[in-house]
Amino acid sequence: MTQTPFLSRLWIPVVLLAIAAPWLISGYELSLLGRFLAMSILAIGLMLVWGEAGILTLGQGVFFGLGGYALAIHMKLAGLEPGSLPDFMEWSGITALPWWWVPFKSPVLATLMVVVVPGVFAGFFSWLVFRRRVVGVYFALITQALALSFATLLVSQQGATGGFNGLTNFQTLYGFDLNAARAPVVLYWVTLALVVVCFAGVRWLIRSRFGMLLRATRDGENRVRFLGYDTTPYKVVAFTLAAMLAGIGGALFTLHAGVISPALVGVVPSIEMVVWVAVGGRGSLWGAVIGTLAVNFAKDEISSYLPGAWLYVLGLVFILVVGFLPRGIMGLAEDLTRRSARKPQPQPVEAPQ
Amino acid sequence: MKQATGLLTGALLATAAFSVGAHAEGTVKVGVLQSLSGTMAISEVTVKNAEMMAIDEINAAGGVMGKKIVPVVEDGASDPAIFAQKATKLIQDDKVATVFGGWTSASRKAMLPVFQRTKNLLWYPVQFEGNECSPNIMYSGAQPNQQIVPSLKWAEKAGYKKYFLIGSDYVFPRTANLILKKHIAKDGLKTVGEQYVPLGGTDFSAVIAKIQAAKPDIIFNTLNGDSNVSFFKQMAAAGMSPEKLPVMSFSIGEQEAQAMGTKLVQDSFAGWNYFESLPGAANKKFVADYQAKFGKNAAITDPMVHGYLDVYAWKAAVEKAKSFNPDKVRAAAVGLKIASPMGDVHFAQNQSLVQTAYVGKLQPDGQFKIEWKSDGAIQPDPYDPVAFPNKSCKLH
Amino acid sequence: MSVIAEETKPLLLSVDGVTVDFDGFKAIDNFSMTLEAGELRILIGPNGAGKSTLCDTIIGRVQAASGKVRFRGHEISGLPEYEIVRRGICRKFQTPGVVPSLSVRDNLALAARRDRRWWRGLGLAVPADERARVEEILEIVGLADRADVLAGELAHGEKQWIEIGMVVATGAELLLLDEPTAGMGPNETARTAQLIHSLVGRHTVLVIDHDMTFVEALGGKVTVMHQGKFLRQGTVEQIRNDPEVAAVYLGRSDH
Amino acid sequence: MLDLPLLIGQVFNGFSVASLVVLAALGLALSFGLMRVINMAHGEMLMLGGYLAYLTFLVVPGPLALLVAMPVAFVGAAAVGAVIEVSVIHRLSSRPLDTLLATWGTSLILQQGARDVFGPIGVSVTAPDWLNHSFAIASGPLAGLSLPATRLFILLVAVVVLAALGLFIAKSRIGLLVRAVNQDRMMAAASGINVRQVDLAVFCLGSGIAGLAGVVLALLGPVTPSVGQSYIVPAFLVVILGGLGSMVGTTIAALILGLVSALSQIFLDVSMSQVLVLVFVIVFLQFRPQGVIAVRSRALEE
Repeated sequence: MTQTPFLSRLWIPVVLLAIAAPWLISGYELSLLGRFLAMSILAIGLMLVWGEAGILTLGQGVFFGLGGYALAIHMKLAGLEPGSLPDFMEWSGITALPWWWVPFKSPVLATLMVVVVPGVFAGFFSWLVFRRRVVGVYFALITQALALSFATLLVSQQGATGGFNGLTNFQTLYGFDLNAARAPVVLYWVTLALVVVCFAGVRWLIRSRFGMLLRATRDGENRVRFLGYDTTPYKVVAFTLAAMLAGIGGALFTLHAGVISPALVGVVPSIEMVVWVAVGGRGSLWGAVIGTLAVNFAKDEISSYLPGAWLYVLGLVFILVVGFLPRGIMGLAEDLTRRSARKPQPQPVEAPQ
Repeated sequence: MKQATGLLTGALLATAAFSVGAHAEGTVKVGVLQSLSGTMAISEVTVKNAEMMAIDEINAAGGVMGKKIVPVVEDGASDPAIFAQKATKLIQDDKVATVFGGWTSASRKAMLPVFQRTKNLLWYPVQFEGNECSPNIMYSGAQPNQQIVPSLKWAEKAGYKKYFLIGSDYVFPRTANLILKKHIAKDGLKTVGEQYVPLGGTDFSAVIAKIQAAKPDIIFNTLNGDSNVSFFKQMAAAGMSPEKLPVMSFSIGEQEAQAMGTKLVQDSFAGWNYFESLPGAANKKFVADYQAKFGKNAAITDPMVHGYLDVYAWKAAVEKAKSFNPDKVRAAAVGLKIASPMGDVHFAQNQSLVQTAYVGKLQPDGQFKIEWKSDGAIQPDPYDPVAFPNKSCKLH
Repeated sequence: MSVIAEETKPLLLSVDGVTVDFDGFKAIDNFSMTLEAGELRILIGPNGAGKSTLCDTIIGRVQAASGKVRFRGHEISGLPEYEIVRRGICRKFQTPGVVPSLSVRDNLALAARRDRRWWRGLGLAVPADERARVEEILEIVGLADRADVLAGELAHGEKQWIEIGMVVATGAELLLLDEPTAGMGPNETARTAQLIHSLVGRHTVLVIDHDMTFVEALGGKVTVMHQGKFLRQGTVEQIRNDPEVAAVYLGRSDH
Repeated sequence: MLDLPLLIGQVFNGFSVASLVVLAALGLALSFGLMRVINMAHGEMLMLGGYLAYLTFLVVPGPLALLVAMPVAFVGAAAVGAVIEVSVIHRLSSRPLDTLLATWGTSLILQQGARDVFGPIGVSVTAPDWLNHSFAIASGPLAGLSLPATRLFILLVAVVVLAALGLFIAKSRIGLLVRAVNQDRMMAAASGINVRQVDLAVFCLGSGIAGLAGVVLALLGPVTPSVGQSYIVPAFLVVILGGLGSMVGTTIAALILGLVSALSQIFLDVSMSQVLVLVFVIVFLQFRPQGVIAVRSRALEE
């Protein structure tokens, strides 16, 4: 998505405003903004894999959850006196800590796991599916089944994962007290910093020849193969990167929300993640961030005043955005602020799979 | 073109500050936080109605310490993270004095850190798996030793020897069954099967085959919501309706029975601490008032009554403590006698409600006939002595 | 029956007894053919003769039921298509296959890239040698002035030329051009013939077409295919006057 | 402890689950084979079928209400399917992934609509008495095995629907058109077939079958706003496994997944068997990415 000069210079005031946010808005709104910014890291990854590489994935909740649970397990262990077990294990009849919980004791290893576990899992899964040239709608449906199975698995292994309640009640992280007065603001800035870093990283990737190859695969995968490219590794790397970003988003979200549970990683949340990027504009990084903030703030507002109406709104947003505004808010802003005569912007026509 | 860019910066900081009012002098704000959308809306909307009815009645009778109660209603949307999010909003933004709400254990667990951090007070109306002892929650819902264990005692007295446990795959059923298995073994009886089905699961073919193979005397059922419909329909299809093979359920109240069609679950048993058919003038009045307001065939369930009495308990505690401060209120609430449709009840030292257990049998008219009553109110114990011997809950 | 090539020139491609079967329908029936390095061969035949399917088989898009395809002596029948392209065969499709959302220059850069492993492409800059090759190809196909236009916005003829340019840019030794002049006007067709002539020698070119005027403009050896089988092979003149080809293909036999 | 009645019982349950899923998946496979489009609101056609059965049961007393409910649900669901096809799907049919998202939005609206009209609690649809018994085998090696009449009835309905659909596709005029469009959409359009109408007809047929399935599912499961969601993911897995929208492939895939799920539940609990089914599909695709039946479509997939 080529930025008009006006829009591309806009990021400066926006980032400054974001840094100043703790003084501009109330504590509750700051916690919301921080949480939604954490989610926007996932959206950035989704924009890379869907917007750029044309791979629709309905299972990002899985990697969001893997990142979240990795950090949550560490925080549960950090808050324990040596030798005792987390509360939910005792009343689930577990007597000893599961072996795979032990490595999460070390903060460094746990932080690495937040990115490595989703990455490795996504890499292996996508390699298995992409190498057999399963694409498009087939792939989307398999990822949805993956999200359902992951949520079901989490709930059924209650002794090790906290089951349907998930993991909550975190006290400290890296020695910092999470309940301290300063904690929310510090967490907000850490999140903002990570958003900027991930944003810049993915923007650089999109501008590179790797990104160009992804767009070529999106618009004509067969064509690219007949130029001598094995497109599978490109798609697997894009999917793995998106999963790592989702892991980071999940870990940060867990810190903001204070809870990570199967209800946040199943089928419905995973599809809502797609609507964030669709609303914002799947072809633009800004779209992914702005879409995430717009949809989630709207959800918080609407469900407060009209509880029953939210699903109608969400349903309509899906249909209208996908039907009439395929390039989302950013696409609209793009067209409105374009000074020169509107050059016909090629629609992102998907090659029939 | 300015609006477009305005839209962009606005969207990032879409934080139109809504009315963040502190208490206007003649009023006091309280939070009502239930799922009004999503899969749990089925059960929680009616609890919200009961809580609002109690608030209206109190306001009509002059309010609390001369102040009118202003309820702030929020939707937890069946999502634990949203429950935590809205609880934070109610306490930090709306500055509520206390919050009534929660249903699933997941929502309560997610809200727990919020209430402990802000030192506020949650009134939790639903039976649950116990094993929790937080100073910032008033547990009016039954502990396992006030619902699950008494029902087992009734079943043993009724002569059932072989028990089959089936439940939805989440925390309450798994922990309840853990407690049941320990008690069944201690009392020299047999657990002949234990099966779990994912939440919202609809295929019980394998489970029924295992029930037929195990030939139990009675089934202890902790399935939740939709799954009960599938379970009873497929049991009936296999020729094992409740009158042939007795079923004791812990998540089927009058409302669920009505939705499933009473013919399907007729003659099945349920263990609760309240039934709509309970005798007593207070209960008759409450049922009549509720049905007058929300429809004459509206069913009244155990959590609704607890939600209703929670509001009155809070009022009584505030008036005794002469303060809205949550810590003072919870100290005053302990031991304070509260008149309720369940008769006179009070909160024990561990901030759980002392209440009587009942076992009812579903009649064709959709009401439960009281089959058995625990002799007197049961002291709540969050940590079941048989299953979790070395733990106890000391709060005051 | 496989034609044993006695010519001394090194054998570039040999299609040996290939059969391709779509649920019983034999698109290609025990077909054999050989190509020498640097040759210009034209494959003609009525619609549905199996010309495109043969291209698909050589490039690895369709798996042959039986028979072998050898390139520079190595068998390539079972390889995935990108592996075959890397060995030096590249194909142009009937419908232009340029990537519409990329500019002409990017399309050519895509084709010109040698090291295709994903971590090589992380840098922003295009290596100098590839950039040079792209400029060279732009000159050859005569579209240097349209380099920064989005490929999706090119005229039909220009798309065909850009795609030929991309096939050349891959550095392939054997170019399979499937009806390169489809939808082109007379002078565009002439210019395409001239373009192909400039490629012969450095590359081996197999052109698939049924437009006889274009075949004559090209010259070079002709192979005729009919209902998946090998019918005749010879110069343009021999084929024009062959009664059997005329009966089967041209539908009329003039003197 | 592998006693025979339990094993045979599970094989029967595998067929029974397969018959439920195939009825749910047929409509999906039909419209996917034709238009390469997945309708995420297909689950709500099942829900609609359940509610229409509930309404029919209110109006038509007596044991035959079930037989009346089936055609009613078929027509009702087909009509709603037509509305969805014309309003949402047709506009987006060139973009399969976007259609998937738009129809998910439709499914949210239909769910919330049902919640507002019929209430969040769900309605009761009880099987007629002539279905409420089971054929138990008292003696011999299979002693103890009992086959519920309701499940046999559903198997029968599935077989009848499959046969009728097979005949319709093979023999009828519209069936010919459907096969033509299915094999080569461009060629069919070029030869004068009104592809638009064939799409609509097939979509209505698919939705109608889902409505019919909704009635049958109501005998064994709940009728609530979210019932569609619990059947839709297994149906998707069947369509993926079945291969490019072929009826035979879908049926075989439904059988395979039904048996895998039922037999695995002998050893595993339901949650783990659900995970196993997904793993099975992914492993299966390693060997046959094109699915059970590879419908060799002449339309070159460029």
